[in-house]
Amino acid sequence: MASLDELNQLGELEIYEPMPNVVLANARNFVGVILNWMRNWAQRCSIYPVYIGMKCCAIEMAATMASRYDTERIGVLARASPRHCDVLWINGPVTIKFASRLRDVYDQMPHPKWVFATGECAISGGPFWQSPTIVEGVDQVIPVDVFVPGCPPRPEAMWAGIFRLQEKIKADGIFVPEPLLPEPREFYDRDPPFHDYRIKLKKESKKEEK
Amino acid sequence: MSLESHLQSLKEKYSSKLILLEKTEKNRLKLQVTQENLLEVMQCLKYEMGFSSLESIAGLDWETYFEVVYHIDRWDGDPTLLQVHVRLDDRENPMVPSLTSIWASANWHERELWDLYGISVKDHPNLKRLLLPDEWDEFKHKHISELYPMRKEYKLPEKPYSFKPHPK
Amino acid sequence: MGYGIYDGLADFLLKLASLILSPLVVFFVNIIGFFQDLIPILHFVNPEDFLSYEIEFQDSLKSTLIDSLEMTTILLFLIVNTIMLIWFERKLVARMMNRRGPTFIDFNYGHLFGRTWKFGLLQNIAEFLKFFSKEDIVPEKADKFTFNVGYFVFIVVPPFVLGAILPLGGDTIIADPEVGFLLIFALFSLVPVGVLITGWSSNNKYSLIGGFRAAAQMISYEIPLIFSVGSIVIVTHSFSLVEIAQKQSLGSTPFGLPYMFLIPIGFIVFMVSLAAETERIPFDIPEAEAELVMGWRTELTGFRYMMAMATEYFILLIGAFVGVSLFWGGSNLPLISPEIIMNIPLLPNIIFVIKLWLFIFLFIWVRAALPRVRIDQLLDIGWKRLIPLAILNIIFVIFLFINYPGLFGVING
Amino acid sequence: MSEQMFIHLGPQHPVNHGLWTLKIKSEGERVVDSEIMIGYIFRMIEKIAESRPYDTFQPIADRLCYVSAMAWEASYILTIEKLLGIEVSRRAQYMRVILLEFQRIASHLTWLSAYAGDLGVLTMLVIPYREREYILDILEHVTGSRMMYNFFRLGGLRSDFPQGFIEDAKALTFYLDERIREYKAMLDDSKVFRLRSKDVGILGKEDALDLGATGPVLRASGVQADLRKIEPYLVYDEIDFKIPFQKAGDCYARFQIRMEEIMQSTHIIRQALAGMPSEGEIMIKAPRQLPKGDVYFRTEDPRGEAGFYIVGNENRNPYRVKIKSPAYSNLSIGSHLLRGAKIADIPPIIASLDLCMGEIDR
Repeated sequence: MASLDELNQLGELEIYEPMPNVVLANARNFVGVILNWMRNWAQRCSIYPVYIGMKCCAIEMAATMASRYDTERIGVLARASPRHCDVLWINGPVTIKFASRLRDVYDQMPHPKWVFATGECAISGGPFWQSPTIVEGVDQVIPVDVFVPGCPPRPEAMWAGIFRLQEKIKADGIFVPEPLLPEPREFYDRDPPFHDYRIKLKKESKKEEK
Repeated sequence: MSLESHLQSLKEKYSSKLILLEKTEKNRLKLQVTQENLLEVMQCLKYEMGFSSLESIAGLDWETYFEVVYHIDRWDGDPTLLQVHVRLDDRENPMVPSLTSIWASANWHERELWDLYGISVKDHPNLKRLLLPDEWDEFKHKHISELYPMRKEYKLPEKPYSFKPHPK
Repeated sequence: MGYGIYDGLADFLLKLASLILSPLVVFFVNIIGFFQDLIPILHFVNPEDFLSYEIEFQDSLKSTLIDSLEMTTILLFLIVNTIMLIWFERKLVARMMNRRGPTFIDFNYGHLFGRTWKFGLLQNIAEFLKFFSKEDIVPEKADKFTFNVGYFVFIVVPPFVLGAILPLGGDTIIADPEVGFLLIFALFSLVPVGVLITGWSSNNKYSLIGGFRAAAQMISYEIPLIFSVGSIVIVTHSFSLVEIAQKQSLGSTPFGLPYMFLIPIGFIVFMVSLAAETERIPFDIPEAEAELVMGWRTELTGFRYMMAMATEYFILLIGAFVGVSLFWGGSNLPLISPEIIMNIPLLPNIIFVIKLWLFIFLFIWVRAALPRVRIDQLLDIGWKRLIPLAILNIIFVIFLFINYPGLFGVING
Repeated sequence: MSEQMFIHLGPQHPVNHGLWTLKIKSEGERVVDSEIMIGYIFRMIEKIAESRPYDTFQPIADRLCYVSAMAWEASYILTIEKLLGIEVSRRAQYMRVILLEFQRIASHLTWLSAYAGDLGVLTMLVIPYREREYILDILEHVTGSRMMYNFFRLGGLRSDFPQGFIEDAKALTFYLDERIREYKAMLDDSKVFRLRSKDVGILGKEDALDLGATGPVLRASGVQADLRKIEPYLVYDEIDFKIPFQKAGDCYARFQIRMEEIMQSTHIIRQALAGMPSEGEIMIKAPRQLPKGDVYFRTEDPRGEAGFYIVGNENRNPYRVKIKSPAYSNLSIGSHLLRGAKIADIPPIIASLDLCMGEIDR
């Protein structure tokens, strides 16, 4: 059985903790909190996802933005170039061939950015977990903020994911002494699975930078 | 040109070269050819008998030998589907003549054949990997079958690879 | 940690200031006018002004204050109108797609004002602020100077400077130079230079092609634009928008009809070339979603993209101003004499604004319905069809003006 | 000779509706040469098919082409039934025809939104999804899920039609006819739409056959090739309908053919609804193993001729499953069509081929 550890010479990959999205992270002074609150409100009300159509969840994303489940009501409008967007909406399986390009798209986006992974293929490789070319879970390539389970998730589930993302943006950078979610963690953002060695990414890891 | 006339013209033209020729269904023909005179039969099929388009090329790995199955069909006149089998015996470097000069649609199918089965194609315009990533050859593979994953020796993992308990 | 040129709080406030800076430039220019009255030395051109020096002092102070109040209202109207235009277009295009546009605003203290802000009016204010707080990415290999400065100087500033010479109804206008809309078209022709600079300096193939296409399109469509407006100048002997608007009232033209009905070809050529000038669909080639991603705006992030988008709608607004005053008769209605409208204090302005938004509605309607034209078909339409049509229109107007002067209010022939 | 420029329309690009790279060598506005690279969502489905029991592969067959999931399910199940020699009751065959035709309309509507959206018509980017939602409601009413149905079983379907389905389906077909007339008025009559799609991406008849075009792309070049007429499977021979075909071979012809096919599909559904016998058993028990032998069965997928070549070897898992995907052969024409086209013509040409990356990359 070709155990994949031997395929490991692709270089070490760590899971990137998301960089602080807000310049005034955890600001405690008066002006900082007001600016944070204003920025979070503005960000929450107009989320621009990148126009990236991978597989079936892309059709469900399009249906979510179409007439019946119109997400433009809360300001979600797909844009073509990653430069103008702040959410990377992953809607399909990520293969080894596409992983480094997906990383480039993620890096091109300006800073306060989030990742919105929909569908089983994005969360854990989905029904094709057996195949050697699939990266099991997108969070081995880029840090993910919200997972939306379902294959493909219904537009209502997409809406729930967007609301979950809005809650996350609302608390971004605001210093909150007690934990945000008193009740047990929801399924939406469970811990990322053990990472996979087969991705060849840029060599300089986080540690040298510090 | 009805099906029977196809049968007759194939019989008296290539009776020596064809190993097997039979009529499987209402408008289906099955043909077996050796590797050497495959090109010649195909040219006759395309130019004389008007089989105008190549459907697909399927590789088959019967553990001891390889087999390549061509599906060719014609649309105008009385449409029939032709299934051509070619058997390749040596497993080290199986070789098939390229049909891109006859049907342009064979280009991608033959590249996929080479990509997933390792069956090299003689004088193909640009024989590169089509579906697998380009750096697939640089990965350190334990067994030749991992280079060409559709071979029978390569087995898919039973248990999901990455779901080991997360080192908290 | 590289975070664009500026950092943190300074970045946020600096951008806010530099946006408000350019309209204030116009405001201060007029203040200097006030000092000019104080110091007579500057009046070395005609010395007899020295005599009326004392009387002029009080009037000029009073008039300047009133003017500056009027100026700020007009500028404020322009800026608020641009933002509302973005909201108006998104709601309208969404309605045409059989879906609601932006409506729900998650507003923290919403319970004070009712949970949802009804018509999504805050949507573009949210977008305005969001684009402000984005990271400011300048591509590595991009040409730093032209990418930062060239873009603002040629694309963002000219339309704001134009704010001063736009008529807002009867005679409420900051400065009414004789050159009138020639100055507007002159500054319009600055925009393709900015588009080329941004497209070329942002070191990205898509924006390079987008920049070339935008420049070719704008240059080739200024000719029919000026020809079509030229036919009106022949008729009204004046460039200033206010005079042309007044000439289309009950007294001069039959039944007070605006020039749209008298010079129909000119109106059509003007509309088509204005659509091309402001890069609206069907002439939206530089920003063609499909093949060129976002055209010359591909590399602009946050604050720059906001300025590009606001300027695009501001240019459309200025085009609408020109179109309404030239072809739809400013604040005059067909069968009502202009004196009645002038007497009621705010009526001319309200009529003008309603006409303005109807004019813009036409553009948005075309945007939702028509597909995009290819670049060579676009230039083909511009050169082979619009320019001959515009010349034909001028000949037709001259013929009309000589044989039937009564049509255009010229009594003595 | 103006200098040549290489442009990468990378995997993430609005023009290619999926993940593949188009490398263009262009001279100014004209495309000199182009190379298409695919494989960005290659999941080796054929290998997965070999390592699973034959009846559990059906949900994966759904996910091959996610826009017309029912069509791929049908071709897999029909191939297996032909290999096992199973007889299907006439009622089940009629029900299958109805569901397949609904799926064809939904697939063509998704194509229309992609094609018109690429040309810049903003409203037509969204309005076809409104009609598709009604069709998805009907299919959800029957099968229980919006896009991935898993509703076919050996010998028929998982369950019978619910009450009120026949009336709803008939009402929907009349509603769809009006809508298609409305789309024709919106797109056909607009001069700019014809300006952008006439004489763009012309494909001659010989080139089409040689390069392996299938489905609407082949019929647009003048070849009357529709499997529902040539090799009638299910009950297509008892239903009369026309195959629309054009001779021009450009994007406009493909648009007209697809619109005509929707009209024909609604006509087929009405006839099938009327002619459906009222009783017949729906499902039979699936046999244990696949017999030795091979079968190649092809069906008329909305994109063209989709086929499964399955080789059985007295084992619960099929020995080899070869998937012949129509969009795969349609995409291979891409570089031929793009030679000599303008850069602004790339979106209409690519969109008129109706690509679905799931089945291309397999």
